[in-house]
Amino acid sequence: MSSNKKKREIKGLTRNQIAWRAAQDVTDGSYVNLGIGMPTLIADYVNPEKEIIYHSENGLLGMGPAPSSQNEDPDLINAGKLYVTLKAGGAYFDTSTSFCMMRGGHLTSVFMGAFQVSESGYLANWSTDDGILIPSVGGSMDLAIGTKDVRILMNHVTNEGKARIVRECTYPLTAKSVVSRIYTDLAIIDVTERGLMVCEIVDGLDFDELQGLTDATLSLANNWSILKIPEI
Amino acid sequence: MSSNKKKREIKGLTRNQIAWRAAQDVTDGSYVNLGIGMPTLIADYVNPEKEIIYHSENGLLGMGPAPSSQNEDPDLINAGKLYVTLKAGGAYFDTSTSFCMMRGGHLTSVFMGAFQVSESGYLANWSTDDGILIPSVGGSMDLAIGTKDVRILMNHVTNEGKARIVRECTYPLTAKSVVSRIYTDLAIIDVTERGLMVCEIVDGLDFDELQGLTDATLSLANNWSILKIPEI
Amino acid sequence: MIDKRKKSIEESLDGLLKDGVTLLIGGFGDSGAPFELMQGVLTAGFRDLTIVSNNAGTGDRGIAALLEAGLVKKVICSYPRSSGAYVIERMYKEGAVELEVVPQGTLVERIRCGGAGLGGFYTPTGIGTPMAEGKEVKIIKGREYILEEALFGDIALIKAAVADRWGNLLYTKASRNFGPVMATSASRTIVQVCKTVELGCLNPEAIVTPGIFVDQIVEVRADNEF
Amino acid sequence: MIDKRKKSIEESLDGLLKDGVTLLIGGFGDSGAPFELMQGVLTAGFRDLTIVSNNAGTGDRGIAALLEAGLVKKVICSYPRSSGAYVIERMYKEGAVELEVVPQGTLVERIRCGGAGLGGFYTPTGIGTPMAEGKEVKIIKGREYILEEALFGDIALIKAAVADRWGNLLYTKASRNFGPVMATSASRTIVQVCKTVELGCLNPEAIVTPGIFVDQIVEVRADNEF
Repeated sequence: MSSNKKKREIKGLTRNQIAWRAAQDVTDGSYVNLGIGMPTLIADYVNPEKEIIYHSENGLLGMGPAPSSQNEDPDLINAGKLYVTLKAGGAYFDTSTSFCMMRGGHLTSVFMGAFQVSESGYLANWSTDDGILIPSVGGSMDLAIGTKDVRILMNHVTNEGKARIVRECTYPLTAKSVVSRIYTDLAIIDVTERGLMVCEIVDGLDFDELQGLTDATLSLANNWSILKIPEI
Repeated sequence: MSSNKKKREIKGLTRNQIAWRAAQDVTDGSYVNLGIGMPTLIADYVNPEKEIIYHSENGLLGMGPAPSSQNEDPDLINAGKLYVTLKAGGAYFDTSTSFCMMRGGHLTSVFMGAFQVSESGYLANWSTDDGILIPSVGGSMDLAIGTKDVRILMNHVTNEGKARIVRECTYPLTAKSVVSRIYTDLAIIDVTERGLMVCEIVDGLDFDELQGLTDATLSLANNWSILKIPEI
Repeated sequence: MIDKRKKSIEESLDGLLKDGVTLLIGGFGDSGAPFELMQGVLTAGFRDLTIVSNNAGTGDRGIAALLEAGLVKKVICSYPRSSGAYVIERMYKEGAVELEVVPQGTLVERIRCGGAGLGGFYTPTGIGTPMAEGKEVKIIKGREYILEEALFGDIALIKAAVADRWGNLLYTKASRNFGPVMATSASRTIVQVCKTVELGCLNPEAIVTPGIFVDQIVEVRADNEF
Repeated sequence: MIDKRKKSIEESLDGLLKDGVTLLIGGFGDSGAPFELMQGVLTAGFRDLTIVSNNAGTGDRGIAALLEAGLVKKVICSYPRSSGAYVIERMYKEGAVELEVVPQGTLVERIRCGGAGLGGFYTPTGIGTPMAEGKEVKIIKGREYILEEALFGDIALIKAAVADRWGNLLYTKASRNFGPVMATSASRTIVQVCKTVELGCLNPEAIVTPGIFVDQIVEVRADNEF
């Protein structure tokens, strides 16, 4: 984790711990899309007493966990092209219907990765525009613009230690003013009308240190707390 | 029939005979929409050796004839709200898909009624704009603009003896430049780049008399013939 | 647990209706028309309703009953003329109700646009006709099109054949018509169904309306049997 | 009699391909991708193809094989990056192929527009991003939208599970993806299916693609069993 490289040894969250924390915020009865990568891990940590209907952009609602290896079906995959299952009550549909759900605001929440989030909730998560990665947008723009509640999971800084939470995105945008909450290895930050409000910080890191790792201006929420995660 | 009111007794076609003649032009293997009224009769006169797939705008392909009275189903009706059946191979779908078929040019032919057709193939068949009938457009504009081959069945003149084939439509338009062929009780007329070409005329009526019943300018096709219909 | 089933028509409508709301009402003629839900709207008695539907009611029930009771400010439909449509015909002639007549394909596409999060679309339907009056016309690849805007409702009232507790729907034959599109394009979608089944009973390949588009289900044992 | 069944991949493509045509190719990754039809296109060897598909091929087969053979002028897709997408990545960096990247929802909606006879639509997707560059932006009811135009193909190549001789189609699970929309939006739609059945065997309530959108069917006995 990038935070390990800081002067003082701060124990940032692992990928699984970030996913665990995000999973606590998934509401019972909601329709949720989990982006490729870290967000996909969230489903493993949602309280099984909650009934969540997972959407996959390639045409599934009611997606279930990965099958056993004998039950893998090349026509039953998620948007990350990983094998999945379908729960009782699930449905298949075409891409047009799937994006009607996404762009039409029918999903409750989407959890996505990001390269950068700005203090106005602008999102950049599809292209680094560096000529290294071939530009690939997939469903990210439709998800970001269409979903009422867009939540981002990412490390607080890049592998090179650069801030990802920025005054203005320097990478190509995915969408403007869409992010509602950011989960990083160091903190949980809400995007509000009064700016970025820090709700939770990992133990051992103080607010000024967090601000030092952040390009955008942060505020500490009145009811902030220590970000507590079980060992996973 | 209006033509009976003319000076000389010309035997114009009956509604069923007009439908019979139109039925001869329905091509094997085609996708056909039959409008409300006279066009609906066409299906009865198509050679049963032809396989025709009938479309109904309310969400049917592969529509079959009316059922026996014991088998009437209020959820199996055509666009005219008459009871129909579904043939083997038929399909049900929603209105959006139905109009994708219509406006997207997927039907082979549509046969409709009309108030007026102009010499440029402009069609007026949805409103007389007289304050008597409540304006009602239904699927007529989508059918007319979307279908490659629009054929009109109507009496040559109104009940009052006024021409329906006109230089310019005076009634509100349904669509511009869409009609390809007109079947009337007196003649068959093609709408071509060189104007209205009379292909067939009922026995006993000469071209000048037909022109006299027509506001638009007609031409006689080189290969014109007598419009011959069996007794029905 | 997700359970969209309500015990009665009243419960399914409770708290949703108010004066001035826009209702999307399914059906093509009587086929697919949610008569019991419309009766519930009549009983609730809220006024200045805007009704979006393919037709405008016949006889004395459904949309005709809402019109007759003076609850309707405006009807947006494609085909109000029908055998037995005497209520809308009279009220239209008297100027007692606003009427916006829209080509059927434009009507369903406008509703779909609302549900799909799109702002509008360019259609060739209506070019050169009164439907184009006051609307932007654009030439795209040499062809003329009219701009039509999305149509979104406060409440969609539709009828389906079978539902499960997640709100997945199947319809019967041609009663499907406007149901699947209207379900997508309202703040709340309420569905009267002939039958509810256990989760997992519906074939996931054959579900017509996925439950995400449905908010409430109420079982009405109708004349349609399954 | 209507019989859309062809005896072989070659027969199903016969006379349709030529240099410069636009192909709509179904699939999301490998799921729903019509590999045998693409092999037929490769064998036919026509050049300067424009390919519209969600992805741009992985490994050495399908779209990757068409690219590697130098037959493709342009790819319009949403997500060319994938594990194993080395052919498109190399050719993109070399400038050996034009690449137009389109948001997936915009891609499918542009194709749907073509099939539905519409000229274009206004989408909020891409506002404020490079996707909006050079495009008309319009404010409708206070929200910004981008104008996107219809996308129509010369030939659609898709894969389905089951067909009858009228061309009615069922798909398998998530392999459905772009198939139903692409089928509507090409001058000719060719479908490789795992199985054909007699007319009347498919439930008319469950047909996903009505045969009107399909021109030719070819049975390819694939690894998918029914």
